[in-house]
Amino acid sequence: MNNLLISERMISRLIVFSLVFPVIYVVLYYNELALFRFYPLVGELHLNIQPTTFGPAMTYYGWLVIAAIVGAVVAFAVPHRWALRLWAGWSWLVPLGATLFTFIYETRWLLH
Amino acid sequence: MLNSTFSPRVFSLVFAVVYTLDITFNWPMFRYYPFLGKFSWGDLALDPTVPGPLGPSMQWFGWMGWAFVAALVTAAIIPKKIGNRIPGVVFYIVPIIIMAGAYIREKEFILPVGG
Amino acid sequence: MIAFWDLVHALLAIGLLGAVTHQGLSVWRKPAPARAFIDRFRAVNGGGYANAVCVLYVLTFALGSFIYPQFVLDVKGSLIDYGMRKTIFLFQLKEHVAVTGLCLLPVYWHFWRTVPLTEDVGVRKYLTTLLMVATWWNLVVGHVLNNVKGLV
Amino acid sequence: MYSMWSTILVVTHGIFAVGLIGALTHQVIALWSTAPTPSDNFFARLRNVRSGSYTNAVVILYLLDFALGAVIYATYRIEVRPYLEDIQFYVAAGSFETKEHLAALGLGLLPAYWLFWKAPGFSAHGNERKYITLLLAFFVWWNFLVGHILNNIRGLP
Repeated sequence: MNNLLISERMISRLIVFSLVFPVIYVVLYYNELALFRFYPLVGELHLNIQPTTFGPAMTYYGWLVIAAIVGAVVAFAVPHRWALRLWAGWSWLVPLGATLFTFIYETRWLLH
Repeated sequence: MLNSTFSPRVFSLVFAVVYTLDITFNWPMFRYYPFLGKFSWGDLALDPTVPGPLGPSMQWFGWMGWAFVAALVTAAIIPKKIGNRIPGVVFYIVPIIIMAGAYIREKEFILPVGG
Repeated sequence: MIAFWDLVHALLAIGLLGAVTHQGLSVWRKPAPARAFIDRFRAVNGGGYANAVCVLYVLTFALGSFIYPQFVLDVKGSLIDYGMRKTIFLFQLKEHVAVTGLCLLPVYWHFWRTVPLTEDVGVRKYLTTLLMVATWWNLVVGHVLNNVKGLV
Repeated sequence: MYSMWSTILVVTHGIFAVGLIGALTHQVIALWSTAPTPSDNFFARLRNVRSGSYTNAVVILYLLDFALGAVIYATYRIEVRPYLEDIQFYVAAGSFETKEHLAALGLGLLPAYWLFWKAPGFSAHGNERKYITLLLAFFVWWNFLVGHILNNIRGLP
């Protein structure tokens, strides 16, 4: 099954990316931090918050882009020998933690 | 007993033919009025004793009604040995005749109103 | 509650879609070793699906029939008000396509489970492909109508 | 009025999701089955699949479905979300927001998911493979059910 030739360096980057992305993504959406906002009503991207006449602002795309950039930067920055010594269980424990946090955080809609 | 008499070929063929006739000429065995939650053999719109509003009347169940009864009775009567002589290619036309009947029944929705 | 039954109807339809698509594609496949994912998707033993397809079809049909009156009241009425007659026509066809599949189910099963697999290969291929196409049509039309107006 | 384009996108999004759910559910059932059962019935065959062969298909289908979802999300944000808030369907709105987040977490999980199935030296990590695949399957099932329920409440015009 696992007979694909893939360098250790690439393996370590993919592992680190998958660990960093969910953490950064959760921090971003929890704090509503976004590199840019998309205003679907007018179909425009803006770095700054626009007046309400622009319609609803979407921060989702911004969160994704930042989380991906930070995940990639960290993945390339971390030495691969260090990354390969990480406990393999983090690979599911970190996203599971992010998932649980998300469900807890979204209960806010119940208290509306 | 069912295995020796019931012929799936007879059932499917008779069901298709009768259903096609039902939808083409709008012969429902019964009608269902979802607004009243009521089944009726006849058209309640023609029955002055039934107070309105009736809401929409559904014939689909009724169209299948005749088809089921006719198919079951025929499939039970005709011995399987005879029924299985119906060539398989006959079933190539079954969807075609049903869809032809369906078009006749439903074309009002795609023709210009009043057309 | 109707939304729940609509969801169950959709889930059964997905199970049916999976089974009948596996089988439908397998009848068109020439015997050969299967390596690529698409090939393995088609390289299934078609006969083994006949019972599952029949059971799933009847269940999906029954649930569809159960929620259909609510559709007539809530959705069809609104579509008529909106003047969306062609959309209604699509759903009316779905109704008859569903019955076509139902009525062919006994003979479809018959050609898979009673008639030797070496005989009537063309008829078996036709009936299976027909059920596959009918299921896909009904799922897409159902999804389109659900998008226009759901059952709430 | 209902634009043809929105309808085509949301139906395609739904069909990709069906393919994704099929592949992932096959993989999870096969992964969590104790041992291949030598039987020819339908459910045994549902389990006795080579689970590793689904990985690439799952990644491709996930990316395609995510991309389509990201495109139609803008229409949802204008047409559906305000409607849900107007009629105070907050649980529905919150469920969809959760879907949004789980889709993103799943996207981040894909590299690790692929590694644990395909990279050399990872075949020994059976448990991690199981839990990651199960988590991804949960994301996909949750998103599918919530997506269908929301679409039932209010479609995309």
